[in-house]
Amino acid sequence: MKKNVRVRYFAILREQRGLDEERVATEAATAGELYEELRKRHRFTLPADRLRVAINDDFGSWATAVRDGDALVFLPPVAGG
Amino acid sequence: MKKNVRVRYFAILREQRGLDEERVATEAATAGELYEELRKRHRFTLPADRLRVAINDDFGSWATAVRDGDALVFLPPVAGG
Amino acid sequence: MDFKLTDKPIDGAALMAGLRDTRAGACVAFEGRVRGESGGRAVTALDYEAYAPLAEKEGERILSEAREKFGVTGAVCAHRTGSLALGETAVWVAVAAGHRDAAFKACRYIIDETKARVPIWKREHYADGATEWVSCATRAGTAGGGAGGGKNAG
Amino acid sequence: MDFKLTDKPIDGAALMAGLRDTRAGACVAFEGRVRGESGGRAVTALDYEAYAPLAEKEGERILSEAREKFGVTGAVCAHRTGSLALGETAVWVAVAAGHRDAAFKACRYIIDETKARVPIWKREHYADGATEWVSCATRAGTAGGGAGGGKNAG
Repeated sequence: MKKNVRVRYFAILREQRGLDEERVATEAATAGELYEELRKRHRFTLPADRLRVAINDDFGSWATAVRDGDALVFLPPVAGG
Repeated sequence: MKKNVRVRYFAILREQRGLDEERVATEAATAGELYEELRKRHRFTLPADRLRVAINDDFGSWATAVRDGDALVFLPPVAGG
Repeated sequence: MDFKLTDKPIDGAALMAGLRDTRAGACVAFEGRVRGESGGRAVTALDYEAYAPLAEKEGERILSEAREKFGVTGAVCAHRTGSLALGETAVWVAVAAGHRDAAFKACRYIIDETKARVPIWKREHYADGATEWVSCATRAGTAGGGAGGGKNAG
Repeated sequence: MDFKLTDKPIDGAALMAGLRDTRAGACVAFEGRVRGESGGRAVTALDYEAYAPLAEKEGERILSEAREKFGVTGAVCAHRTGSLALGETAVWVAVAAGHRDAAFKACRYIIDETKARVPIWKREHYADGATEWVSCATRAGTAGGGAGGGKNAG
């Protein structure tokens, strides 16, 4: 069953995707599967093990189930300061 | 032979002596002997091992010879900051 | 909110003054500034981008951890977003505590954790016209016009 | 002179701004303030007294040591003399360096060495009307109206 999720992109992922945000209809069961799906589709250079994931504005794990209506952000390596 | 030296007082020594500065004619051979002489005369409460001595505006040692014209300061435990 | 993102210049003196408290004998501040060099390359400017809702949430968590671990009387952090010129203040941390040991440790903790955990990204602009997202280089692709992960601002 | 004694309020922001340098990505500042409590006694005010020629000489030596040991791009220290009210700035140290580790270490070194070595003395005024020269108490006599060696300002 397809779930509709919102994905926001920042920094290098935003540039590689060419947009800030999109709605995605996906069959991915987990956040990790969703990233792999998008990485292949958009040729993101960063492998999942360099990223973290946020779900509904808090940190999640790659094993977190994707539910209809979720808002996901894949976080490139941070570099504040 | 008596030497004439200038002694400046700071903080608790200034208060116990009741003045900032004085000229002293002394037969003390070393800075340590001079402090003992003055400590007895003015009943300073601090023993020499709690103090340091400065001679002519730089740190000296208790064994430093006292020469005519020297300017000495006996330094109570410091407490800046 | 003691952790703030802002696209305006940071007034560090005001942040420190806001920590005045008669229990606080020590205040330690860290200011990160845009350096003109990174990984051997001449840097001309920086852009910071933040995922604001999570950056603020994680930043507040870090400040709470510092207050609890080190018993400080106050702790604040401000981080810039947007485009910054050389020498501009990128981040400012200020901590007040009864004594200096706690203030130094808490300030260091906050900047270290902020750099490691808060979702903020930095793009460096180099004198040769290239740009790069710091720490995002991969063998498969560069981080956006350059190569290698640089370092800047403290 | 990068080590200054002053009987006027210290402008810490100006000291930090004076350290701007495109090589400096990190600036760490320490501000010591007059606390309202010392050794369990309520403090109402402080006096600082300095042996100026040697305090400045020793202060400059400490700054030079810090520059050499930690490779910082700039280091300054200002210390008050005279009477200070609660919350007033007693001492301000600011250090700039390429990266934060050097800046934190150098700032800590300067304040620690300043407190240990620079001939400056502090008299605390307590709420009960007594006064005391900090660290000058002896068994034979008090340090001037009170007893025990207190601690204040960081």
